[in-house]
Amino acid sequence: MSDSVPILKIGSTLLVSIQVDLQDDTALQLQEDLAERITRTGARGVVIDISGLEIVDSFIGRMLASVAAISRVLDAQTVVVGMRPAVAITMVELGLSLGGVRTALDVERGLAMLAPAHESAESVLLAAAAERESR
Amino acid sequence: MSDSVPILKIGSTLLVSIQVDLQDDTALQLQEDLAERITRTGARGVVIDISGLEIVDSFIGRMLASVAAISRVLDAQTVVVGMRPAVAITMVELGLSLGGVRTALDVERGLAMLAPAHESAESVLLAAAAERESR
Amino acid sequence: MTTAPSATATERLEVRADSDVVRVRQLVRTVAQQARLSLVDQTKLVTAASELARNTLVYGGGGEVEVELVADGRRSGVRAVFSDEGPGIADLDLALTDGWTSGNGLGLGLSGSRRLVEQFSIDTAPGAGTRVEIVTWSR
Amino acid sequence: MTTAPSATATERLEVRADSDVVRVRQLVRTVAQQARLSLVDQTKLVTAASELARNTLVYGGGGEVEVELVADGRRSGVRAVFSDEGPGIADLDLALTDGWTSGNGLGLGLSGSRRLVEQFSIDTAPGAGTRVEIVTWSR
Ligand SMILES: Nc1ncnc2c1ncn2[C@@H]1O[C@H](COP(=O)(O)OP(=O)(O)O)[C@@H](O)[C@H]1O
Ligand SMILES: Nc1ncnc2c1ncn2[C@@H]1O[C@H](COP(=O)(O)OP(=O)(O)O)[C@@H](O)[C@H]1O
Repeated sequence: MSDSVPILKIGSTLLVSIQVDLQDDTALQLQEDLAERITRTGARGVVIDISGLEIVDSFIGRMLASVAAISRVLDAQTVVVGMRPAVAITMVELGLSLGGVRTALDVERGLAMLAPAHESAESVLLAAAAERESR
Repeated sequence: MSDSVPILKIGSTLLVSIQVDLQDDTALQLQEDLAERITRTGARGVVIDISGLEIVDSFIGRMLASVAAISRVLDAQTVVVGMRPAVAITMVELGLSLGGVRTALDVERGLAMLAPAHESAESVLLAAAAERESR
Repeated sequence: MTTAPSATATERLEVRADSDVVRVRQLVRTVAQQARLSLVDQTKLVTAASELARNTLVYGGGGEVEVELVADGRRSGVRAVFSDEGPGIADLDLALTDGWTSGNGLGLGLSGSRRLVEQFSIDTAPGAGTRVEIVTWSR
Repeated sequence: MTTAPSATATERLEVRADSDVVRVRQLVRTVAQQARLSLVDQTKLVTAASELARNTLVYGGGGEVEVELVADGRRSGVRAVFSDEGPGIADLDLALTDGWTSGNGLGLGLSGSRRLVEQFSIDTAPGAGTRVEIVTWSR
């Protein structure tokens, strides 16, 4: 089993940034970790940043769709952000549509999409920056 | 037939907490009991707490979806709360999406989601606590 | 691919009523804990067992379930076999299709439980009953 | 259509674990860059290789992948061969159908990767293992 993917909490949103070439068991572990963290923290949103992913094959695509479905039944919304254009082209040709998955251009827009009215995008981003510094 | 599941009334909301491993006939009985109680009490909301359930298979999943649909036509909203992360993961892999069912993290958020504007979440919770004590 | 796992003790339960389906879940849970499956894998296996035991009852007209703790040297696991002498399944591909039911179900029992376990096999023929075997291994 | 490209060096990787699938992706990426494939063509080829290497592991019970930089005088390209000595594929038309899986997948691995590459061929028979060859050329 390779390293697990870290999950940050920013306001009421969880942020996952996939920086490694994701192997299958790590992807399944991430799915479990996210479900557990949503329940434990009461998060209302999940942003998955895949800008580090060079490919999304059917296994990873299914993981993204499952995370969206799992978080939905746990009352959280998922947004996948940062997909590279070459990845998008390839995914479509492969036959993956990511039907039930919301997408946004980048982390900033993904967070803004999920932030509750009282958490402005700006304050969320400041919190995100602070959290990153403190690691 | 095993024991039936008790239904509490808190303000204008019914609260069902499933604490047992639900057998099929008990699940069907609960569905009937809830329909009857909504009509009799004029309840506007139903919170079903499934934190005690170790699994939700297709039968129980269908029961939850049916309760949501039935209460909707009786002018009440249903919220399913307390789903365990492992249950959420399994349900999605089984192919159950609980499409028409609202979910929340726990009883508190579920009640708050349903409370009419004049019943603040706090007063609802006080009522719930009082009701529990009086049992 | 069939592994030939070395078995320990086999527990057998009759499936004749709704309450037996609950008993099957509990037995499978116990053995899954003995096999040291993760909580998620336990939940998946118990859910699959619940679906299959219900089929044994509803479509097979009742039958039995055998559950055993297995080991292949490296890992431990759980094998469960659901068998009945009911009408059997004429069109297995159809029965394994998501959403297809001949009765009142959601049609997710067979197809869904196949996704929830590691090994899944069905032996059935019209008039010859149905036997479903599932296995999940610890990681 | 088979081209007879002149090969340079062949790299070989075993596929026995999830981590090997990642290694196959990385090797194919490297050779695709050497072959000067466009970024999109690299991405398509690596994605196809990931699908096929996973099949070698999951359905073939493990096997190996050979990757080579090829040239036909005008263009350079990448050839990758995925082979195992697993159960083989009995009904290839079915296996090549979008959405069909005998296991837990989405059923897009074979059909999808065929769309992602320029040349795609399968050699398989029940009991005789499976060999999938793919080639993509620079433009
Ligand atoms: N043990 C069995 N004996 C006979 N038929 C069965 C059995 N199990 C499943 N089937 C058939 O397969 C169909 C699909 O089963 P399943 O996927 O579990 O869905 P559901 O239980 O919702 O009908 C059933 O409707 C039934 O026709
Ligand atoms: N190397 C292989 N050995 C044996 N069977 C295979 C192999 N590759 C693919 N198959 C069969 O073809 C089916 C379809 O494969 P694929 O399109 O990749 O979808 P998936 O991987 O999602 O099942 C598999 O479910 C399996 O039955």
